[in-house]
Amino acid sequence: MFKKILIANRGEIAIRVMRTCREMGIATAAVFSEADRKSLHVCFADEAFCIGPAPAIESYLNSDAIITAARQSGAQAIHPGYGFLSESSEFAQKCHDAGLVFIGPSACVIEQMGNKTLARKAMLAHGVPVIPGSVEALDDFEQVLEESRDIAYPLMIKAASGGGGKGMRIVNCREELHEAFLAVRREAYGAFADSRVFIEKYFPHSRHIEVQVLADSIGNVVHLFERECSIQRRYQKVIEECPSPVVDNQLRQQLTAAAIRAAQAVQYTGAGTVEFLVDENKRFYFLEMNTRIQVEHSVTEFVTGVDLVKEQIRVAAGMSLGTEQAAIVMNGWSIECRLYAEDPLNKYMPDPGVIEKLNFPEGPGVRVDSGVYEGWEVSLYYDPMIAKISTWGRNREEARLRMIRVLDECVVCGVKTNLLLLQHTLQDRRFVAGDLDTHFLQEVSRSSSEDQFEHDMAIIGAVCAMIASGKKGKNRMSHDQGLWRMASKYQFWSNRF
Amino acid sequence: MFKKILIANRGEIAIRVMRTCREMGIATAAVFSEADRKSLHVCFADEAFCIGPAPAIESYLNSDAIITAARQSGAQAIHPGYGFLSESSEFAQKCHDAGLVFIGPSACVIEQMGNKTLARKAMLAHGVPVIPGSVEALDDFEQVLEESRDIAYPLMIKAASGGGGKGMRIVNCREELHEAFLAVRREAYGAFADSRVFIEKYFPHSRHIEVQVLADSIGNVVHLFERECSIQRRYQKVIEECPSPVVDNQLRQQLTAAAIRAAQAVQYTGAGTVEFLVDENKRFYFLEMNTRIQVEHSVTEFVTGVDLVKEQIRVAAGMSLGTEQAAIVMNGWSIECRLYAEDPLNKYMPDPGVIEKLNFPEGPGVRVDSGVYEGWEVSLYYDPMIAKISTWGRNREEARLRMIRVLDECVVCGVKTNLLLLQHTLQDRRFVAGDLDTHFLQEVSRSSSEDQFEHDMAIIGAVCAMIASGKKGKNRMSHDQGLWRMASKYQFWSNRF
Amino acid sequence: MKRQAKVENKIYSVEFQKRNGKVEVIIDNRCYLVDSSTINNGSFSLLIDGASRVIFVKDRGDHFSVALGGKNIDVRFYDPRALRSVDEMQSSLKQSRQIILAPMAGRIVRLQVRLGDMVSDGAGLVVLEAMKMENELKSQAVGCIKEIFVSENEVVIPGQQLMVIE
Amino acid sequence: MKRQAKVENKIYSVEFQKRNGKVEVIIDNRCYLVDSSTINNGSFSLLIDGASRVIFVKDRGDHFSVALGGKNIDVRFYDPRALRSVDEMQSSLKQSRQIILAPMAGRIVRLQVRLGDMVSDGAGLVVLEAMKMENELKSQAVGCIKEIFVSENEVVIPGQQLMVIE
Repeated sequence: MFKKILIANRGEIAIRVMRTCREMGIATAAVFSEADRKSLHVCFADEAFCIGPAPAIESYLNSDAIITAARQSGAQAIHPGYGFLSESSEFAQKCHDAGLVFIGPSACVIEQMGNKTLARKAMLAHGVPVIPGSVEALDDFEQVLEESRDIAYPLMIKAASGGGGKGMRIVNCREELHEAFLAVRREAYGAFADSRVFIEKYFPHSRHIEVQVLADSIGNVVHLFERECSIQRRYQKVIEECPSPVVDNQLRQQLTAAAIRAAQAVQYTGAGTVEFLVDENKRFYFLEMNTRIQVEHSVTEFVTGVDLVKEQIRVAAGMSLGTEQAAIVMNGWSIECRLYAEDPLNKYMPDPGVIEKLNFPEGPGVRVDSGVYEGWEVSLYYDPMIAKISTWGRNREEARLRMIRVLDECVVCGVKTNLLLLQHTLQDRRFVAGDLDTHFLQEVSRSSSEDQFEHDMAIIGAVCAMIASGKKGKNRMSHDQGLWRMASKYQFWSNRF
Repeated sequence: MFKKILIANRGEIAIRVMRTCREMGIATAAVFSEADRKSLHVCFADEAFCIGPAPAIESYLNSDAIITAARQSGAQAIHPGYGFLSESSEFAQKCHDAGLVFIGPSACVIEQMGNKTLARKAMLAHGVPVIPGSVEALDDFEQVLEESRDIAYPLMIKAASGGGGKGMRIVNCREELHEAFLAVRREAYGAFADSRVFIEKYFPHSRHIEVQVLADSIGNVVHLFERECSIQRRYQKVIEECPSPVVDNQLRQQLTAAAIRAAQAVQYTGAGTVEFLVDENKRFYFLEMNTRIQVEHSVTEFVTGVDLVKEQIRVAAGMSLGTEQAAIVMNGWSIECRLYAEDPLNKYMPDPGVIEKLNFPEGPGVRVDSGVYEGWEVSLYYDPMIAKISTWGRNREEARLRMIRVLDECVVCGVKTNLLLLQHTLQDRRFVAGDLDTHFLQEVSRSSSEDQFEHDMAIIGAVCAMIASGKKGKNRMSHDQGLWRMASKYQFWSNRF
Repeated sequence: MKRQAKVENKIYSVEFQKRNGKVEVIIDNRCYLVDSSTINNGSFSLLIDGASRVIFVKDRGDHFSVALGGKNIDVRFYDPRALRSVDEMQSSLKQSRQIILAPMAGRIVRLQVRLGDMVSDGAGLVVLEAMKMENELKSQAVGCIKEIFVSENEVVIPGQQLMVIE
Repeated sequence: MKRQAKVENKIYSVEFQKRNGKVEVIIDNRCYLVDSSTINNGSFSLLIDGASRVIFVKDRGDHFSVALGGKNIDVRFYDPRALRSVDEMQSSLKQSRQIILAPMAGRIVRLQVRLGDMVSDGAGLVVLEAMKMENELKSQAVGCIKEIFVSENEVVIPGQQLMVIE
């Protein structure tokens, strides 16, 4: 087994990986950009190395700097986490050439699955259904126009090298095609340094359901059931579940069998996720395979008890899977909510800033994965996720009610968050019924108990007035000076506050 | 179902109960002593009522004040937690008389199980083996002396109304008997207002293993397997596990069957724990039945997925059990460590004080139950427990390695804690082998990596020196003034720190 | 002595006095008995006629930011003598002039309006790229573009004025 | 410029200087490159030749309390000119006079010694009841009971002097 692993990532996933390393007795080396010196993953690691300035392209995407840090630390392997270089076949190859184990599938498998054209071809060859769309990556608008003729609108333009929801646009009619193409190209180039695109049929009322697989180098492939990931905003998942409320035993059998065929098609190794689109008639289509650990892997861990990162590391070290298919059993239900520093009332725009107050939930059936702490500043350079909050219950309703409870326990002050939106969603009639699709959040109805709130608002005003009164002699509000003086008889407050 | 429940307790268990209430849509009312105004359970509840001064006898043991608070709040039921009035049949009866549901067994069942004499008789009548010892509670030394004649030393003197490890003494020979008797009487009276004692055979190398049961009012009784609670200090449990490493299927079958007989013997309702002493030859003896939720219930919840507090509330509301025996399955392994504000190097003496820094572990397979926060003061009036830290793994070793990892993540500053002792214990050769008995902590060997520590110590000194240097102009150490002045050129540190 | 507190968009009349170690608060003629206690670092535990609430209060100079159960609420005080009535104050809250600020650091990808354009409520004004996403800033009211302070491709910092609508 | 730092029971010679935004620390002739950064509320992230440590430092006036990985460590500084050698300082640390302090609030249940008694290392001195438990305070050295400040049943506060042994 490895003695030391370098984690080429930041935030909660870097810490998640380090936790398992520690449980396996493996030392950990972190890398950090200059903007991340105070970040939790640096504190959490056994060692940490600076790899460059704040912009990801100069640090977390700088493969040479990362490999240099790995050499310096004496690490034998590199875990890429998700995002950044996790699906870069070039990076996997560079690691290999430098004598370092890349914890993930081989460069050639990443290449094949990362290239949507090759992936689609492999899937079609192995009997896995795919979405109607362009077979090759497209570079200019004429090609896009040509390919779009065979697909009924609405359709979608996606970055050919994309992932994580970046670089995607829905096109409802011919007239919108050109502008959407230009926007996706720009985003695709900025994010992945590859401006090519890909078009496909768009299903307005579809679910996003994915299957977790694990494979080792001696040909064992197992699945760990499905995850429901339909609740998204800006094409990024916000709430995920394991299992899916829509998947019955028959569909589960079909989806997991297709996922195993997909993994076998490319002789996959390590942890991977086969993503499917499921339409209103429960027909499913292969979307893509993510050749890395997913953000939402925690719900699968909660339900199966399998430590997916541990299995990744075992497989990368040449060991066989630590568990066989028959021993992987669905136990209960898990839901995950992603807590973001963003403003749901303003197009989910990220809201960087200092976290002035932070409290995470505790107690039975909850798991928190976070990379932040009170006093830390959410940076504008990286993903504004504050935490993943997961709950477990014996059934979906228990997990859901527990999630409402634990979200109530969350406190984040100093930045705007999607906490209220998550709370509303968990209580939404459609969510309760498991009636989800990828447009859910656009339609979520806001429940609220205004009476209670009204009462609290008044009290809040009063308490602030009392605090203000306690601070005699401070003329913070000059037009109000007379009042401050009069209020000084309430000086006792200054002792209490 | 109840609309509102009053929780007649404080600290982590009050919060634990409130969490389940919230998940069941039940409003919560807290009670607090004057010393607990700032305590977390007060903040956590929907409502809170002061019930008297700091000493427990005037507040948390003041049944009339609690019942008045329940009436004021409009609660329909009272959850007693553990300790305090949880095993007071008088309190259960008072609740009943006041038209409030006491969440626990009936006053008559508590009385029967709380009275060791009646309990022993009932067990013997139902074929549950008991420890040789006095049949009646003893009030004076002559009786103690008389009863001790039939039992070979060592023996133990315990408070007749005792529990939670308070009021117990081991007596190794006749000469120690009198002083031990007096000490137990004093502690028994102080803690339980009942100075009577009870003597029994003492097994120097025994394990403490207990079985969790649940029963409803229509006669359903189920068990939730056993817990290993052998690691104790001062007769109080410190580390617990579910299941026990020493219990094989045959012993488990015997223990759980005996526990169900014990519950049936008294027509038990609600959650209860049947405690057994298991000797070196795997013979077991009934110790007592705790007619309440236990501190260590979380390991059972982790392994079975059953919310024990939810079942307590359901049964108290007249519902049948939410689960049947066949659906209660052992899934993996769980270990719990109790983190105390105490000094293991000084006879585990409690160490009250302000918690200046606090960090609890997160990530996969960990559960934290706590009633404290950073800035809160551990009071001298109550139990100095800071948190219960529980881990889960697919097997004992995974749970153990995870516990080592999560204890490493714990930070508590400002008070002395048993954290290092817990860390050493989890790594002790005997613990790894599951070779436990109730004297374990007296024998635990301290592993340490002194080299690493030495290096860190030096650095710590240097960093403090740098911090001190940054604070120019502060003559905190007058004999050192010359140095402070000279050090002011290192003023840059004051910007960094 | 009464004070006017604006909590979010509503104005309350607030009065309070000490009574037996607690505080009696009168808000719009309703009376509450409040027991307030510091918890830590800006947090307060309140017991309001028995009801328990924890709030986090941050003094931002001209107003307070208060967090309660996932909600963030701004509180401001006004001198009652400076305003003839609450109604008058309520109406004065509506701004006729709208200043568009950059909500975060980023790069201006595209300006969607020009000086003198009339815009409707919800109209797109400028596209800002930040964290690899394009974000469109919209007008909150009907008005005319009076000033534009930035140009395309310019990098802006949070709070920077982008344009003025009247 | 060197300083003497006593960390727990060992004394180190400590020297440091700024170098490229980090600090070069020389401890007992070994050199470390330390990158230190405030985290929050008394916590520091240290990178010591790459190794990552988080410490919590509390200034207690005459010494620092430092927490690192479950350990609590006291750090004191001495003026090197005030002491002729480290050896001398080490020996000066041994106290001949032992003052027994109450480690916590509680009630004196029993005094186990009387004025003038000779006690051995580890001998029981006084039984203190606190949190419903009886706790025996023991002597840390051989000596004679010189003074007793408390009597049985008296309630004591943390840090209160109970007796002196010489």
